[in-house]
Amino acid sequence: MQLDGLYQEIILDHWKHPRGRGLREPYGAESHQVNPTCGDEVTLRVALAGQTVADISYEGLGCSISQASASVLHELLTGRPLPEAIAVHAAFAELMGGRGQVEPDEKRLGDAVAFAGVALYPARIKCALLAWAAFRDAVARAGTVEAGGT
Amino acid sequence: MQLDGLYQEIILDHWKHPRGRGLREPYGAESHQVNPTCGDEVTLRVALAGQTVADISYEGLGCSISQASASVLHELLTGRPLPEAIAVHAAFAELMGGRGQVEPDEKRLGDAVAFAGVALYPARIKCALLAWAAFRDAVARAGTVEAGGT
Amino acid sequence: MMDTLTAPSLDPATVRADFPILSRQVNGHPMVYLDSGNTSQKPQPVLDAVAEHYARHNANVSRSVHTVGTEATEAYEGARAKLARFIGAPGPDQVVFTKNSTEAINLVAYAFLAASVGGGDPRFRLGPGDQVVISEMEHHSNIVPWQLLCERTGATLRWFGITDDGRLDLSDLDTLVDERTKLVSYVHMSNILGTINPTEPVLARAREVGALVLLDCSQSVPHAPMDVTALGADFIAFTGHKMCGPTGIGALWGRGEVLAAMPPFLGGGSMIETVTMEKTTYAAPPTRFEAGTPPIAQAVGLGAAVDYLSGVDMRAVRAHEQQLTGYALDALQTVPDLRIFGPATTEARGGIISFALAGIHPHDVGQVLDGQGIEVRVGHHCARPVCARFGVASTTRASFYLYNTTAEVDALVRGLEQVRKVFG
Amino acid sequence: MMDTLTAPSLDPATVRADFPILSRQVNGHPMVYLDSGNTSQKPQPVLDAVAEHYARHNANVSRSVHTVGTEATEAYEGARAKLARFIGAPGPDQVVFTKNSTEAINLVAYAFLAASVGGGDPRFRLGPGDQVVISEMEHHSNIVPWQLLCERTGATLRWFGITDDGRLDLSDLDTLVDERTKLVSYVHMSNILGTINPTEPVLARAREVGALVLLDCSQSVPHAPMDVTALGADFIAFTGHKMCGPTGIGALWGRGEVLAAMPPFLGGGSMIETVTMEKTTYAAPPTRFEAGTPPIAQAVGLGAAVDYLSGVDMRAVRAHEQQLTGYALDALQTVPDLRIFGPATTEARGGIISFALAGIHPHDVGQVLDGQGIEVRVGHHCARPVCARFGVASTTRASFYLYNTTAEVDALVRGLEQVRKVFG
Ligand SMILES: Cc1ncc(COP(=O)(O)O)c(C=O)c1O
Ligand SMILES: Cc1ncc(COP(=O)(O)O)c(C=O)c1O
Repeated sequence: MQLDGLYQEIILDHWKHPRGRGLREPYGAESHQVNPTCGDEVTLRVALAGQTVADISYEGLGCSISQASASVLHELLTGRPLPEAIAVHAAFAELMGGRGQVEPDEKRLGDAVAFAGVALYPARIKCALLAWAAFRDAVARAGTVEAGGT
Repeated sequence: MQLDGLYQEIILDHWKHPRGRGLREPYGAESHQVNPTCGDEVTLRVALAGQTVADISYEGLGCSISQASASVLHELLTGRPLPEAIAVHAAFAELMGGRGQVEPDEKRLGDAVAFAGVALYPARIKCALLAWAAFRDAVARAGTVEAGGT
Repeated sequence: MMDTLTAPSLDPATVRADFPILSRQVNGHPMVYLDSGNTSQKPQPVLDAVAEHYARHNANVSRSVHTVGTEATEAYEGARAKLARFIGAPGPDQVVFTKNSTEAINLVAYAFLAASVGGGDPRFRLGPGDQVVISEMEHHSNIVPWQLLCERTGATLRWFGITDDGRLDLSDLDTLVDERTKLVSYVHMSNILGTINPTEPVLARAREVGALVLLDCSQSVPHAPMDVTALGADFIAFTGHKMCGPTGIGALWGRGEVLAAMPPFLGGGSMIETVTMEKTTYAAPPTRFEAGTPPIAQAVGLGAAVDYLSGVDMRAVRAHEQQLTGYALDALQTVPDLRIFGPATTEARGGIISFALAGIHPHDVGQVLDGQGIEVRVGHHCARPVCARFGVASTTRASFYLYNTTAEVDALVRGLEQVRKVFG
Repeated sequence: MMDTLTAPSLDPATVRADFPILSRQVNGHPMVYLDSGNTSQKPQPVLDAVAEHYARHNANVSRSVHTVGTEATEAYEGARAKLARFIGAPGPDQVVFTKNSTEAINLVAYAFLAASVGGGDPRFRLGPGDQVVISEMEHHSNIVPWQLLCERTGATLRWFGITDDGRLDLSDLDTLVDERTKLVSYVHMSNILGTINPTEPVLARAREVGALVLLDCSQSVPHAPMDVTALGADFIAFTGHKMCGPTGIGALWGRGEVLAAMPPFLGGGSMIETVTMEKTTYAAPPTRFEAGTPPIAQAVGLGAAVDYLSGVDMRAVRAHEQQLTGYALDALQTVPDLRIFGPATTEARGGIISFALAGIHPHDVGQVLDGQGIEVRVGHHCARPVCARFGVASTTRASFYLYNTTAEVDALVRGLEQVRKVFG
């Protein structure tokens, strides 16, 4: 077994005890994302209070990596100013795409640093990113909604 | 050069001096055949007098093998009883398909024996058979015409 | 399919020595490759045939009078003849080379579209009220082409269901396949459940109503003797990479008369009789359906693959996999909380076993197995409706081939214990 | 295309050593392979990459989480990235792998058919009154798909003519390409005349009227540096086997936004987002257009081929062929009764020379040359309208690549003397 880098204790813990799981009202926008290769899905809602992320609620089917990643996302970004949350998303996406060459920004990423090992498993990167992609998409939609779009 | 088996003197002679070339009236049926890989074509007419091949006339574009083959066909089958002509066609087709393993029937094939070497050049077999395929097709049509078909 | 008692047998150790990749390590363990349903490994004779072709006989086919071109053409057409014999086709002209099974199926779907739009043979003409019948057990490659076709022609898509024990539900055969049905297209052996489906009743009903029948044999041709003449379908589709052959090649077999009635699919070089700017006439099958430079070296490799499989004997392949499947079904039932999808016995069942470990996602199962060198497939296996039918998003799947052993099944079972430890 | 004076150069002797087949004999003579326009030979690194892939990393792609599957996926996607760089594409997602050029062109044609039948993006919708413009200089693979499309949609096919000296006749560009034109599809370099066609005026006019432009680059990508970004077309099609790569693989490059607007072509595994029996949604390009198991090992081989070509330097390839073509044009003009079809100088001309020997049929020319080990192509070269334009049924064609030498041109000229003796 050489999977210790992948299945960090912290990931298994978030998987077993997901934080903030469930879909909640009210919310600004919702996003549904699917991983076409495995059929895994996540539905994620973002509630904004002005420029603050008031709540992130989610529901989904998926592997330990994708479930834990949604849980970490919730814990890490709820209550944060939106620009900051977006910067964390960017840092996480960069880490995942970095093939293990990117030094994780611990201060910014918090528990999400535990996913650094995933970057070495290309087939699993999508799992780790699923909820984060939904977050980014929901935020974009929320922006559109607020700006009076569809 | 190892082409002596292919370009027999007799073939080159028929190529230089084609016998019976040109399209003539009257005729019972006509066939047009194309070799899709090179664009060569032959138009061939058969005139039957009862059960006898009264004339085979032809016109076409093609290589020495296909031209000589039409000329030999004309010379060999004109004036022959139809069943005999059909048997010669069969013997020639068998020779061409025989990959050099078929002993040519000299009595039946006459000058057409010169084409025995072509059987060793798969890409050229179609050339040698072009006029013969037209002959077979025209005979079939002539039969249909006589039997009152279209 | 046949009686294992009288079947010839094979020695997996001897077979394994022919497959160079099988001696590799994965994550520090000898590789246990249990993903042949996805793609098979290739024996040395196939690799040699491909390399030898490129190094000695490479040229384009059907276009040249030169020696190398003639050699390449004979090799390509020789491969077609071998493949025809391998599946019991009456002649090589009924075998159309495609790039994979998927293209083979789409080729038929597009024949329907072309005939429907352009007015071809009535058997291929579809419009509102007409029906195409498939099943819930299909690979996406035998679903999406028909969905697209029905959307584009206004025809209706219908399907057979799946029973709880993973069999095709043919109870509504007579109402599902009726006079409005133009085509029945379904899978011969399921790539996710392992089920081998019956053909006689479906073929009989299709004949009754005048529908054509396509069998997706992607998982059956590689694993058991095939005789299309005895089978009686109109088309079968299969794919080279799952039968010890190269990627990039598959085949459509069709009855001669049916192929001859089909309009061209891809237009281009080689499939023509004569071309002018105004109008083109087309070659006879199979050439009509092979536009452009075909997968020449891949055909040669596939020819070597069927030589190899015939050398082993397809009856022995089938018997070996049946034994292995029985062994695996028993062994997996010893794993706690493991649920098998599909038939529980080896009857009318091939060497593919999908399962779930309660509470543990297939991704995680597959990942931990991979950590032990065990390569299984996880996901929906391109058969999402089957997953939906059984209420899961994905499964873990082990699939066997002639080179697999009972020791590898044991490794899988041990591996699953490890999975349960990590996620317990 | 560029200035030969400043170009890097290549040493054909060094290059030849990399191609195992070039040391073979044909009919007792060292082989002189002058048929690369038909298909090119493959260097050892390409053969090695393919063999190594099968022997070490073979698995299906995009479907597995296991190690071997991940390796195969990285190899496949890595090849896509290499190919994208090789043609100057902004990103790998604009490169769709197909089985050959022919499929690449048909993919676009079927996007038009699907949009026309099913109601897609207006740029792809065709009906009576709409036009597709091609040229008389096309390979059948860029004629037949459009004839079929026009037959099936009621649109009209029109074409540029060819001038007496073998150039595209663009004198009626402004009337031929007009507001009713939806697509202009023509050949970048002619596979029979060697002509390299201008792109700027056609692209400019197409932009004016809102038509899409596809360039058939089957003969240009293998022989000269390509930069699709600078080129400015909407699509280019090309094929692996003509550029030192394996058979069974080709590519369509398309502008990202245009590809995204296109409906799916082949339906099946991998090209989907989610599938239910009722409805399927599709993946983004390029995956949307790659149904089923793709030509994986062939992509890997093509990746090695572009590495090889880049190592030699495509500018050197172009310069070498230009020199060789100049030498051959001069040398052939010394052969009595020889007529060259196409441009008489090396200006805007690639390394393909078609000719006729008065009174001697190309089949016979080719056969006698083959007797001396010289492999040229004879026939209509899948460009019958070009033959018709010049009043012949077929031609003899010599085509060059990076491994050809002036000594081989000399052998050709000597060979033609021999032809004249046999048929004198
Ligand atoms: C100009 C041109 N277009 C298209 C093609 C078709 O390529 P392929 O046969 O690989 O599909 C060729 C070569 O045969 C060609 O030379
Ligand atoms: C049952 C079945 N049908 C079709 C296919 C598609 O085969 P390919 O991907 O080679 O086109 C597969 C395998 O992927 C399969 O298992």
